[in-house]
Amino acid sequence: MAVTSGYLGSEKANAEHHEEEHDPRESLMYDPRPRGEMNAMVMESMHTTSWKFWVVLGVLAFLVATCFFYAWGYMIAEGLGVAGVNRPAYWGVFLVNTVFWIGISHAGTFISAILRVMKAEFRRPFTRAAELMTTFGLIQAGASIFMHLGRVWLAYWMFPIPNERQLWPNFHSPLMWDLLAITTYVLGSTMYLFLPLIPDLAMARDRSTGWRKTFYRILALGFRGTEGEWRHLTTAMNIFAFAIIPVMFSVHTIVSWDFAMASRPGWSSTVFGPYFVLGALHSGMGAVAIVLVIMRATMKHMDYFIRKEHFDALGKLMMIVSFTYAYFFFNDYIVQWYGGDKWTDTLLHWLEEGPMAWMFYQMIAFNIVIPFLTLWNKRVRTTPWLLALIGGLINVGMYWERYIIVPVMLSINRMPFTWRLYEPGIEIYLTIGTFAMFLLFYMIASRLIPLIPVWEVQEGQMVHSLRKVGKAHVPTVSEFE
Amino acid sequence: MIRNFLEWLKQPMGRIAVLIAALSFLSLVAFGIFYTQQSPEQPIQFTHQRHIGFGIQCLYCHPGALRGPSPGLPTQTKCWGCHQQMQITNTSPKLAVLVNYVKNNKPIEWVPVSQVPDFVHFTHRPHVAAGLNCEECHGDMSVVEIAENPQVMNMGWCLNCHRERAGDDQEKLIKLTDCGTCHY
Amino acid sequence: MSNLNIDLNRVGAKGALAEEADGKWGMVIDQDVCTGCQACVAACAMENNIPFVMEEDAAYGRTLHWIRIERFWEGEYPEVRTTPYQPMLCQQCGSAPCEPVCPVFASVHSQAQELNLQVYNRCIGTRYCANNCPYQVRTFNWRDYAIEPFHANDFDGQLVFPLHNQFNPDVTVRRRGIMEKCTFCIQRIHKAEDKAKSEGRAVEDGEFTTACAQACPTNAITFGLLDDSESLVSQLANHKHGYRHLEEMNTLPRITYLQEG
Amino acid sequence: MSDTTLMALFEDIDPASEAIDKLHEMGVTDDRLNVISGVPFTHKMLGRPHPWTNVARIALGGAAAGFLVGIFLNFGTPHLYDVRVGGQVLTPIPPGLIIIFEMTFLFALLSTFLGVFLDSFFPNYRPMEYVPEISDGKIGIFFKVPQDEQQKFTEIMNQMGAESVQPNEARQL
Amino acid sequence: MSEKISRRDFLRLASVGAATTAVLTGCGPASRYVQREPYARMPEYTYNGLSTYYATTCRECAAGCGLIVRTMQGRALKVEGNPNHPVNRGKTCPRGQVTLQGLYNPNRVRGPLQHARGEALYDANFQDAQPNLDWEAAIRVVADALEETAGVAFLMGTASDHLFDLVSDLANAAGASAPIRFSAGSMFETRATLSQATENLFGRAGLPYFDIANSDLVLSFGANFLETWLSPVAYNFAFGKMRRGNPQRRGHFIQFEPRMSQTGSKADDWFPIVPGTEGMVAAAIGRLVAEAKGEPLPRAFASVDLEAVTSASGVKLEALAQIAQLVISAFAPIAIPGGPSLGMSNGLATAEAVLSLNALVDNFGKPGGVFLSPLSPNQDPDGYHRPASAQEMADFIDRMKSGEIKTLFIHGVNPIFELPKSLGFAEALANVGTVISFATFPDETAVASDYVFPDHHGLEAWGYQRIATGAMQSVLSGLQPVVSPFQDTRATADVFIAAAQLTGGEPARALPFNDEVAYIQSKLANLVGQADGSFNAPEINSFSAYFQQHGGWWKNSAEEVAVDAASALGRELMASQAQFAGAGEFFFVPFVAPTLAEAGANKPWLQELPDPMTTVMWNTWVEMNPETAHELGIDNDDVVKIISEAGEVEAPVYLYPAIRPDTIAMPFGQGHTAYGRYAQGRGTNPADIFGLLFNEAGDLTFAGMKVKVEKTGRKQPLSRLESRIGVYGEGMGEEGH
Repeated sequence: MAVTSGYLGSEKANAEHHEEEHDPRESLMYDPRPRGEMNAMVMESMHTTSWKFWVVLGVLAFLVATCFFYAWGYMIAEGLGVAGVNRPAYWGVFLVNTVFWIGISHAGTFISAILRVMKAEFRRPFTRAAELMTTFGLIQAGASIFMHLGRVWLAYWMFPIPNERQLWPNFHSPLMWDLLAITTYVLGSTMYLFLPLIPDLAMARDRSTGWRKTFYRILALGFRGTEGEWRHLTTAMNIFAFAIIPVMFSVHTIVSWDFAMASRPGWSSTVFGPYFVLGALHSGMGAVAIVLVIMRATMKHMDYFIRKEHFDALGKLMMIVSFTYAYFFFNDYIVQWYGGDKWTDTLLHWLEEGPMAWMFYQMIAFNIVIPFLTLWNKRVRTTPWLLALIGGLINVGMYWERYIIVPVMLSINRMPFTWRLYEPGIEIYLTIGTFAMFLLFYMIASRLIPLIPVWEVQEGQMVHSLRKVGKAHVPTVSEFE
Repeated sequence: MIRNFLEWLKQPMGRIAVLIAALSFLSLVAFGIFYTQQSPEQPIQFTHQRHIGFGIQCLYCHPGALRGPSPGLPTQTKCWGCHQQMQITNTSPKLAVLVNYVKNNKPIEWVPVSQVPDFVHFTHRPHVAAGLNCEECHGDMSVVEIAENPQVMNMGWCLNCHRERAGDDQEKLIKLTDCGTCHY
Repeated sequence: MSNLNIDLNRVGAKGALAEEADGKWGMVIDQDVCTGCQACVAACAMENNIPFVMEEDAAYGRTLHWIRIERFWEGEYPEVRTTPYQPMLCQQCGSAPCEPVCPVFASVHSQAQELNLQVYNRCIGTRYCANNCPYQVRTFNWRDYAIEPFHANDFDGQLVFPLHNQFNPDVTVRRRGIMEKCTFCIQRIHKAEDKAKSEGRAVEDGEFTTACAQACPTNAITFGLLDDSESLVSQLANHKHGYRHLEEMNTLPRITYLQEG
Repeated sequence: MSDTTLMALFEDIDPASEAIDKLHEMGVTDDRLNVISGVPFTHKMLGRPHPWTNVARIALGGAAAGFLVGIFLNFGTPHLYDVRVGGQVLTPIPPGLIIIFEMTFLFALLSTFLGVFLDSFFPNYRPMEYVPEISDGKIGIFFKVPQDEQQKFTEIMNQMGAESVQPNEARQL
Repeated sequence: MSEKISRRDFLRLASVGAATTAVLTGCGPASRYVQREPYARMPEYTYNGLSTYYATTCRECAAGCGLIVRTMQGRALKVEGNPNHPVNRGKTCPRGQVTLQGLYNPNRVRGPLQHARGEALYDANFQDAQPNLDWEAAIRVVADALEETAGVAFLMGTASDHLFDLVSDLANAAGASAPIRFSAGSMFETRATLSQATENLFGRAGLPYFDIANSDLVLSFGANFLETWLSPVAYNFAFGKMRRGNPQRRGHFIQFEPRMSQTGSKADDWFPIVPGTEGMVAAAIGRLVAEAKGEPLPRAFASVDLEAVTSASGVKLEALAQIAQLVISAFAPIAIPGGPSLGMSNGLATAEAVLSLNALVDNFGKPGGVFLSPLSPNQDPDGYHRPASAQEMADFIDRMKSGEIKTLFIHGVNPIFELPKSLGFAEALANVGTVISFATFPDETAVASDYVFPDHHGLEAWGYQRIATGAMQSVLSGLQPVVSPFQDTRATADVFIAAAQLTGGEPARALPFNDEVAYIQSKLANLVGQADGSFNAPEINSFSAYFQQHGGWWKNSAEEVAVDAASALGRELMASQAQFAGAGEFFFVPFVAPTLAEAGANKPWLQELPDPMTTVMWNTWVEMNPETAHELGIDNDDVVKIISEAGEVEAPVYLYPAIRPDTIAMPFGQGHTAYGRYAQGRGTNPADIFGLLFNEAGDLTFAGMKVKVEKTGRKQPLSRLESRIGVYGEGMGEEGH
């Protein structure tokens, strides 16, 4: 197997690596194409659909209709009893999904905001793809929160709006902080998705006809590319890039506080904030890897935009995140372990030996062990399907992690008389529904929205150039802004 | 298809159609609001105006207001107590309904007008004891034919009055704005 | 646990409101005489319109008992015995963990009664309060148990629920998606206060009691005015066998348990 | 004497920036000149004055408003109807920090977004001077010249390497 | 549009649809679900929204606790104890609390009906059968049956004594056989054995009342007095006093039984003794006490072989000696026989041994001792009407089988469910010409009857109940309707009175009353003016008004019954090991489910009350020692087949830590094949495997069987309130929690 040989590091393989690294044209930034050509490639990628696409789309639409809307409607009519929640596991898979989707959404912001601020050039071709994940993931997260509510039709009582009851929401509640943070994040990330999209929409407007023309015309808002427009846009994008980073950190920290603020064994942990943020990045990076591999495999011309170098960079990022995640994981558990609290001890014991122990060990294996063992190898990192597989495993592991934190840890509390296992019921369908909806949105978006920010790629390519030094082509970069 | 429709909407006929649609929607809404504000259909067209005009006190027919949560709606016994002595009872076509009820020994199924939701535990007694007059909440019934509700009885309305009446008395204010005073 | 000799008024920054520590209403449960007979559970259900959930949901931990009687086992056969029965109900904490976490003020503290309140109509069903309750005494309406057609009689397609005839009109009937819990029979408190006020006096100790205490055949449950030092409940609360559950959580519970012996 | 707007379309940034210099030389002031492009070129590249933007100010204003909203929500609303929970004070500061933080950022982000709209007069669906080639990476220079000098400028621009120079007319984008 | 749209309807139309309305309604208002029916003529003392309270007596079991029922606008809302009532002193048990769910049960017999035997009284969707007779016709049917007095038999339940009196009068006058009464409760309480033992020792039949409230040492030999035994609320109340009533002394409680009952769980010392050796242990303690006191050994305990007792019972001699020391040092020791220990072949001897132990410490008629339950105020002094023993029921069934009985009236008892299957009641019914049931609920016996003429529910009924046990004084507890009948039911007493009038002749002369109330007044007449009563009135009308208002009439002071303890001790005791029927390896201990008892299964909230010991709800279980189960490869929730010589039943296993390894136990109360939607098809009935062995007093030796246990390989998860993880450490690794 490639992984093993790579891991063992046969000399030949290593030698090949060095060979490969030397051609700078492997890199997108040093392999420029005329803008018109890139535009055409992106436009073509949006227009090209095969029957497979429509079949998958149909299946997903069906799943969304049944598993999401019908199942949710049924649950609203019947009550939460159709789900698996019980006493003491009052929170179940819905909140697991919420945390999971918020986690997924973090990758988008991380890639487009942090890497933009850091001027990490490899980000350019896939910022849009990652941001779309943010927005669509957050939609699923929001939907999952609403699913979780017992009386979702009254959810607006959480909004701070004047009302005849003269009653405002309770700002002591971590759920209120959550609501505000997620609202901020949803709106912010959607706007942040939209701003850099405007020039690309204008591009699409210029080269489409029919209903698409109308669609893009409306969305492009009349953008022409004047100096002023660019100036406003770039200023705004800079503000966003800086401002959305603290928002992103706050969101998942606050989500973690939903748990950490509760005085329950296993939950009441001070390290939960950064632990959750890192966990979110961990799963988000994995998801980005999967999305990129699928994009590259299924969409036309994407192999030009998304290259091995990107997988490599992503793999490195995943590895770093995995390290830091492991650090916080250890930090969280070791403190609880030594805390010596009777109930926490019981809980840890339960995790290690209880019926959900398999999940606990899988979580450690998928989140820490497998990334550690594989990702340091460049060949693994640059093999798309392997990277996607590892990304998938990380996501499974992270899902288990949230599952353990929510319903499994809820099974153990200070009242042993009430301990009870949680078994998901209709949550399974609704989870499928959220996944289907995410994919459906993504697939529709992939045919409606230029998934590659062409102007950003071109901007990047303009500042990167190859200079001949001696016999070698040496890559150079100039500051653009 | 959609574009054609949108184009059509811009033409004079289309605009008129939009106008008509909007107007009919608005009038439906207006009608709905109007209708829900109408006094409900009562089994007997009882005129408060006339009875109060005769000098009958509210508490005569709704004595429960003094004692407990519900003022009570009069049973046929109460109506008949007076009406059986009156000549008009047997001649008036409007009163035939009442005669019918009494003859068949059927209960009069009054429709309550001023209702609070059932998760609000409203008790008349303390309100009467606090010196509130009936008309302060129920309006001046002496000018009303069939009973209707003059007030949108919502929480803000309750609270405003409670706050007002508590004044500066902190203890009273706590008691009167406590959630548990009405909701349990 | 029971020997904790600290002034609860001084403990903890957040629970520093002095009147909170005493509490107005209190309960003492004598575990020595509790025989686990479930009369309190039944009485509570009858008084407070608590629906039953049928076998399947009951097996899955969805019972809606506001009060449950816990018992564990000690020792091995033949020296086996049960731990003293421990009726577990809302402790009406003075510093309740369930309250601040509710985003919509459905779980609030009644300043007037110094009780823990659940405002049913305000509840949107986040169930955070239940998670945060260390006593696990909050129950959730997972379904519309009360209007499940199985309980109905069908009169020409119109469903009539004969069991609804016993609903206590003083207590709201909860529908699906609502958290509920023991209220210390606040409807009875209101009734007694109302009566006392109409007679121009204060509520006296023993004038009324909660449904569970009223039913308890062994008088294991005592309810009354905790802020009245003369009252039975406040005297029993200082009993040498008294302890409070999970006292280390600093929730200032209003229920004192009396140990065996 | 009425002005006419010409548009010179350039393939590349270098001739375009030189053409702008040339236009400056010929007395076309910056306010009679506009550049549209498919990528954001800085004013320095084009040799143009720094374009004014209010986005940052609007964002700051939004942040301030959000800050106030956060303060109102956390420290104001509880006094409108004081409901006690968990023995906590009515208006605790730590959650307030969270509320203020989130509201500040929410309003800042919203107003930044709004700022782009306000500053750029978005959305704008009226016919405007534009050619679709811009999004192919070409650079268009609009400049207003008196009608009688139209010919002269056209020639000069052509000399400067413009692909095409033509009087522009507003068109539906 | 003929029907006008009401305001409410419009609101519904205005929203998206009916379904949405349901979704949008949040908290259901209480009143919305209750069909509001206004009064035509409101009673003068009624105000809307204010409650009216009525005193009555609980009819869920024979104990006769006084209730106060809160009603509002004609609906009964809440059952509370009558604080003045000497039996329960304002307290109630869960069965009393949930009696309202019987009143408003969705499955009740709606009205008089005739049907083919075996035809269900409700359809597959549990919708009740419609009445097909009117009451005129029903009374005519009863009257016709009464014509042939010779073939008439009455089978009555234990509740509502006034009806029993009335039927007795009727039977006497008409020359029919005397009515017989029975309930599974009394069978499990072994009333016949207790009463026989009392008679043997003291020459007077009757149930003893054990004053544990004032006792400081309680030795209970299997008596489950905190659950369903005799008068549970009274004994619970007394237990509370025993433990905490005296601040100086906390009562000590010792229980001997093979399976820890709920009562046993409150014991300070619990001895899992071999079933059937309770009498021997009692005698051995007696001997040790007498020896330690240095008194001459009474004859009763003279022949006790301590060695044999310890080896047979499994209780160590030191333990017995310790107990004896406790008895000696106690101020008021008391020993209680009861429960399964009497339902064995040596039950009578056991009861005698335990009562002799009381005689030894000479606590009869003293505070903290044993009282012979006084007769009720209006009771016929020459007879204590105890319910029939199983032996007497067997004789009765033989009469049925012989075809001697032409018409059988059944009221207040459900023999097809309550009697052991092996007695063959259901089969014997075939030889009865006409079976007329007065069942309130569609129970098994009503299904097997020709006619069902439903009686009122207890809360709709008039009557009185004698307190046979549970109080030291003489008590007659009164019933009055707290609500008007919910269904088209009629009081059985009224039916009999009307039928007797219709029949004419002797029956008419025996019951010369207008209605039930007049009959009750006639029975109360002799109380008017009696001394030492809880109230007094000059004439019967005021008396009966007070009677209803107070919920009964009782003497103010305890009745002294002189007992010759010495003569009791002079008898030789026959305490020996019990004989067990069957060839199985397990002792079988059936017990009455504490929350359900014999008739609670149709009340959903009783079903949902967790069993105090196992916390199981809605089902039947088999208790088995975990060690034994482990050896047999049986786990929790495994369905096992229990085979006795009389039959077999299946039920899931509950691994019960406090049961002898050689014993299994099973609750009685479930396993209905009819009886409404909440009872039918739920659990199993252990009475199906009871053999036909009776002890000397004629009680069934329900605990005198040995049974086999077989695995079926199926699993049926039991619905438990407790957490198996938290309580038993399941899934917490090897060492457990």
